[in-house]
Amino acid sequence: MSVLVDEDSRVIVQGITGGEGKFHTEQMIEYGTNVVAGAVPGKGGQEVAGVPVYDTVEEAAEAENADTSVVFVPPAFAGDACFEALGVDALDLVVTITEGIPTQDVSRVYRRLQETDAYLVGPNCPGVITPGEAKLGILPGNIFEAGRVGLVSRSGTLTYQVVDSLSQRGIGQSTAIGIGGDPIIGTSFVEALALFEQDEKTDAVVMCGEIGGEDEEEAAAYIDEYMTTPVAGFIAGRTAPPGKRMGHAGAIVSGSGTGTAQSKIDALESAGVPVGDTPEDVVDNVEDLL
Amino acid sequence: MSVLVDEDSRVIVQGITGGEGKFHTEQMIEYGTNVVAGAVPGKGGQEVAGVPVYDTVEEAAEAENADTSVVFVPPAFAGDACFEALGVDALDLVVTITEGIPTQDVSRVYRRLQETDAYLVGPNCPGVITPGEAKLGILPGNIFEAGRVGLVSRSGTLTYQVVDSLSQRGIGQSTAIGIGGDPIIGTSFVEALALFEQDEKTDAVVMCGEIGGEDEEEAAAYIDEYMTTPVAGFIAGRTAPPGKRMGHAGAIVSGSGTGTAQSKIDALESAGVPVGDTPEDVVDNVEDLL
Amino acid sequence: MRLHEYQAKQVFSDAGIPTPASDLAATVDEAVDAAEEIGYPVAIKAQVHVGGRGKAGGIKLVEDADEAREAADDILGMDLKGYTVDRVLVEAAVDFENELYVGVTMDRGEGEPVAMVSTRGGVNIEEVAEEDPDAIAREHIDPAFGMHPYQARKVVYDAGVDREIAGDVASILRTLYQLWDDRDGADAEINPLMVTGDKEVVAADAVFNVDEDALFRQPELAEMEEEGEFAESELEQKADEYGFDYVRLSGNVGIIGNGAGLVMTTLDLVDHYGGTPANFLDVGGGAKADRIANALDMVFSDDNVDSVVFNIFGGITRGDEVAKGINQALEQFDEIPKPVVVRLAGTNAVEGMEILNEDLVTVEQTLEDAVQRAVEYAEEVEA
Amino acid sequence: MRLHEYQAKQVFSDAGIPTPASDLAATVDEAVDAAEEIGYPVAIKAQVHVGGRGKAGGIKLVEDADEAREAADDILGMDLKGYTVDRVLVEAAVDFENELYVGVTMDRGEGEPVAMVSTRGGVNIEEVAEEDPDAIAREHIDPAFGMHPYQARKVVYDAGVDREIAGDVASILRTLYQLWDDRDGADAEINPLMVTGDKEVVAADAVFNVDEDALFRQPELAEMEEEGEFAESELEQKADEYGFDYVRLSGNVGIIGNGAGLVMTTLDLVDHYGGTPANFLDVGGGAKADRIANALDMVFSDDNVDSVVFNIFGGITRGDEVAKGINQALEQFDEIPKPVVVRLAGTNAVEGMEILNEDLVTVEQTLEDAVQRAVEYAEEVEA
Repeated sequence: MSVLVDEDSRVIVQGITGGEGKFHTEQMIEYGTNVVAGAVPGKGGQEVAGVPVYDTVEEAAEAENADTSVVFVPPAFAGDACFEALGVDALDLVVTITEGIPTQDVSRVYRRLQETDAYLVGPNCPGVITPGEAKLGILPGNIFEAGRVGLVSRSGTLTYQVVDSLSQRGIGQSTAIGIGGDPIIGTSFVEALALFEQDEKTDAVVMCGEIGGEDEEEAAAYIDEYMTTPVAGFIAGRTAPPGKRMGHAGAIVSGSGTGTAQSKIDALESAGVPVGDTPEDVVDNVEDLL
Repeated sequence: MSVLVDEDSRVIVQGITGGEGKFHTEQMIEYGTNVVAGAVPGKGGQEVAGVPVYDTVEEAAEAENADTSVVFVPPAFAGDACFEALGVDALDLVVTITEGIPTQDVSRVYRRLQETDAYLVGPNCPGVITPGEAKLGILPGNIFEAGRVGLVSRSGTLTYQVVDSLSQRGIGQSTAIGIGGDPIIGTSFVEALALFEQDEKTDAVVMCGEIGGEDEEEAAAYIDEYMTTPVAGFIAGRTAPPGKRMGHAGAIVSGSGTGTAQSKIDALESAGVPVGDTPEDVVDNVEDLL
Repeated sequence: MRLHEYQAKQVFSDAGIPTPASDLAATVDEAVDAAEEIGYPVAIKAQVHVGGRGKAGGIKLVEDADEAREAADDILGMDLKGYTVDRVLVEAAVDFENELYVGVTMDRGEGEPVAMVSTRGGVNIEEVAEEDPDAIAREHIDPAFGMHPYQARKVVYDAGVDREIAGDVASILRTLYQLWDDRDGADAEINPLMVTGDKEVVAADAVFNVDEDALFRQPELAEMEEEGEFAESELEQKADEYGFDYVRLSGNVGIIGNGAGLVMTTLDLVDHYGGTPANFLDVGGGAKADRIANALDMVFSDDNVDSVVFNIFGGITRGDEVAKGINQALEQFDEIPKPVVVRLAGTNAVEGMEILNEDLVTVEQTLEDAVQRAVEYAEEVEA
Repeated sequence: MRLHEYQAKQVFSDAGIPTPASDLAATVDEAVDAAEEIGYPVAIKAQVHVGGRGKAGGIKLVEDADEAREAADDILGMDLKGYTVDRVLVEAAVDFENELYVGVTMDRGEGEPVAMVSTRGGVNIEEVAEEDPDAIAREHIDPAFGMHPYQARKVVYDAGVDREIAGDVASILRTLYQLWDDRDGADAEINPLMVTGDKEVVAADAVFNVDEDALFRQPELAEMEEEGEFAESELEQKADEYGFDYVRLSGNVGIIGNGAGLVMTTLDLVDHYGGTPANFLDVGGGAKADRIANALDMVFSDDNVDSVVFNIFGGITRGDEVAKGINQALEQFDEIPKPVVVRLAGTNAVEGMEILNEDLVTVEQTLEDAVQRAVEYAEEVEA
């Protein structure tokens, strides 16, 4: 397999009966994803897009032998949905698409996550795709091409921009992971990079960071110390003023000047990662690295 | 060493400035225990029984290089005191003497305990003693004799009764552990037995159980499967009616008839443990086992 | 500490759990007035801490004022397993289709709370647990996080509750857990949680036991305890007053000791040597002379008691203090009401033995001897 | 969402944190009345969301009615870094010996809350953090358990707070954490927490930022937000109304896109190609025609904007909907107010391109080309 998801993944959709849940379930199935069940309290016994719905995630996982869950539950209930998924041992990957979950809820989910062996991708992320095999989430499958470049990004549409350029130049992707734009997220850059480092099907990695926090700096340190797979970088938000939230809840340069694009660019370049000025530069850099 | 505590243990007393804390600190020191510090918020800089007092457990542990704490804090604050002790990595043993801590507080402490490598003995226990070396808690040191029989008990005075008989017959003790009479306790019979099983200075173990819960049954299963060191048993509460709390918060036979003395006696006897009808019987049995 | 049904219902209802309309009554007239106000049919329910009230005649369903008067008259003042009924709850009868069980308690083995739901409500849940454990769905709760909403739903679905009412039952369970957590519950139960033909759910009974050790931070519940103890026996009142751990049993050998395990052992030895224990009484650690005298007063107050064994192993408790207390209690009598056997060991036992007035008590050196002697005295009295 | 000082103080005070007597005033007369009522000296403090109010003349200490009138007259209506002062808080001046800092925030790196205490209060704490990080004691809080009492004490002692007031400060910190936790705080701060000569502690300022994403479950705070927005700019009001993630900047190239990362990248490219971005505007995922038209309205309303670049990479968002929205917005003008460059990619981009009215907009195929074209247009306007 590539990383996290492949054609054998058996996927539950939490919130499958909602508008977004239903639409993207259809899209995922159309892409070839093995969606085996939905889970929505009170909707057990129904069917959506040909998929059986259960009242609880545990029932769904047991009945359909699932190993993965995708969460499309509205923000007020999404924290609870994450806890429910993390409470089922059989699920080793939970991908939370929902944007706007209260940060304190995410903090508690994150605390719980540390006690499990599961991966949680997101929240507020576009999902994970292994082109040609399966996609989890809302990524537009048609722009991806199977190949050997891994991609990890905090931003959805920026990912699409870079992937589209890669694909148009004939550079396919092993797996693309949208880790999400929230201040607290499950799988970090470092964890995603570690997965790619160990993946035999990944020859290079594109990492798209943005302002806010210190995940990119930690990733740079990790790359410097542990990675042999080459990485090309991009950082969005060079022109962002301090103290303003740039769309993503996590994209904010602090008043005291931490979390700037420059700090991240410097860290990555010190780790030998070429950082493109434009998305096209990134693709040029990837070509050089391969 | 024997188990848990010895002459090298460096002990903090939490609540050292209270009446009980002060009295038993003096007693412990008199017995030879290496009490190195007290910890009481707002009392930092004072001295009690020649021991320096600090405002926080962390300060005390760092300044005096402590590895053990004994908690004499009143019930309303004792849960917090346990959390404070468990928050200091250097402390690998916390002995909580306090009786009457709200059960929900203990449940939370127990939850936290599972995430640490420390032992918590108690609450609502008389403490731990390695005769001739050190004692932690309120056990009357004068009845103990150094020797090679381990003792683990849910009850204080019952322990004294048995120890007194052992000592009078010339049978000394390696370590005696009062695990406490509460419904939820840190170190269980099984954990205490495991310590004795691995202790080269312990040739036999006396285990004094009582009605309520299933710890004795679990201990029996453990003895049956893992122990080579012989065990002599005693169970208090054969005449206790269902549904009544017999002094200890944990000593209660449930309405549905679980937690009875008979169930525990049967389990122990099935595991090859002789169970005495009277404390003197127990001492006879120990003589036979040695 | 167990709340009365009417108190627990008040607590549950304040938290938003639906309960039937009801009113408390201490006289027959009050009961009839309450029934008229609520509207028939109503249930008239004895407010005593006794299991199986219904079977014992402590709950009656009535259709009109005459029946209400008759039932209230029967129940008020009746003796239910040793407790006199002082008050009744008059409550609207619920027309139900089925009965559920919902409860939260501490699972001591796991060290964490457990929530339970069953579709076999309305009967003794402990019997259900024994006969058919699978009929009760259980979900352990992490005490650090509290109950997640999904856990309430999960245990309700696992129990097989109808999908139509699952959401309401889950919501009641969450409220019940929150109460249990906020109010230092030991057990919180609704049995039965009635389901009506309109798919409404109503708590037709309510149990809330509070952790005694947490009453200090539950002033409202402590007040309810005060108010609720209208049907306590004289001995229980005395034990409360003195602050003893005391359990009355049916035998004739009174037992006083220090430390739960040692007192239990003393009871067991009484039984072992052919006697029958009259009580469990633990004076606790570090008891002084006054407390010892109070303990003797307690045991002498029990008419069943024929002899007393006093067994103290001093740790914090000092033998001389105990001896002083015994002398002090006994010296006030012209004639000692029941023979007292004393055994002292541990801290200051020797000093204690010297102080003891052997005209008033029998002194023994070992626990076994002391118990045997007390059993003999009791046999002599009964003979 | 940031509460005004007077709102945060209300919240803190309701929770039991001591604050000085104070009153809100919207006119000079109200301010003087409030000052008379409170008693001099009082501080008159501008209620706007601006840092460094004091230095900028937004806070004045007055000793009598004349000074109060003068100060209120100066401050009310003044412009503080772009915000007009509509209300002042009139507050009893505290005679302090020293000033502490107490705060709770989310440490995103650790994914858990952190409590902070410093004896260097009354100054910009971020500067202290940079100059002398050790001057701020920190304690991480496990979000499952919440703040243990010992943690509050520990961080207070670690900070070196006087033992005399340590207990009070720890208690305030616990209250602050509880508020932060219960009320979905992002940051909660008291800076300074003043210590008086009598060793009283008083919150002389109050900051409470609420997690925007949690406002749905904080109705009281949501109401405060409504009430508090008396000094918002017209553009900010519009963005709130339309529900856009919008940040105004100082440049002249207006930017509209979907997805935070891509919009930021578009800003960066404007800069990269020699232009200056006028704003960040993210229409979000799945925007329909109306929303797109609103976005154009927003950007056109900014007088600084000379040209607009529209950059959409369709995932959930569909290119044809975007194109419809652009046409709809532009067709209402006789003359297009500012040149608009459009780049569509991804879902239904081809359909979108076909729909777009090229009389009204300039279409480019790549992001780079679109940005360069918009920068050129802006340069032409300025030239």
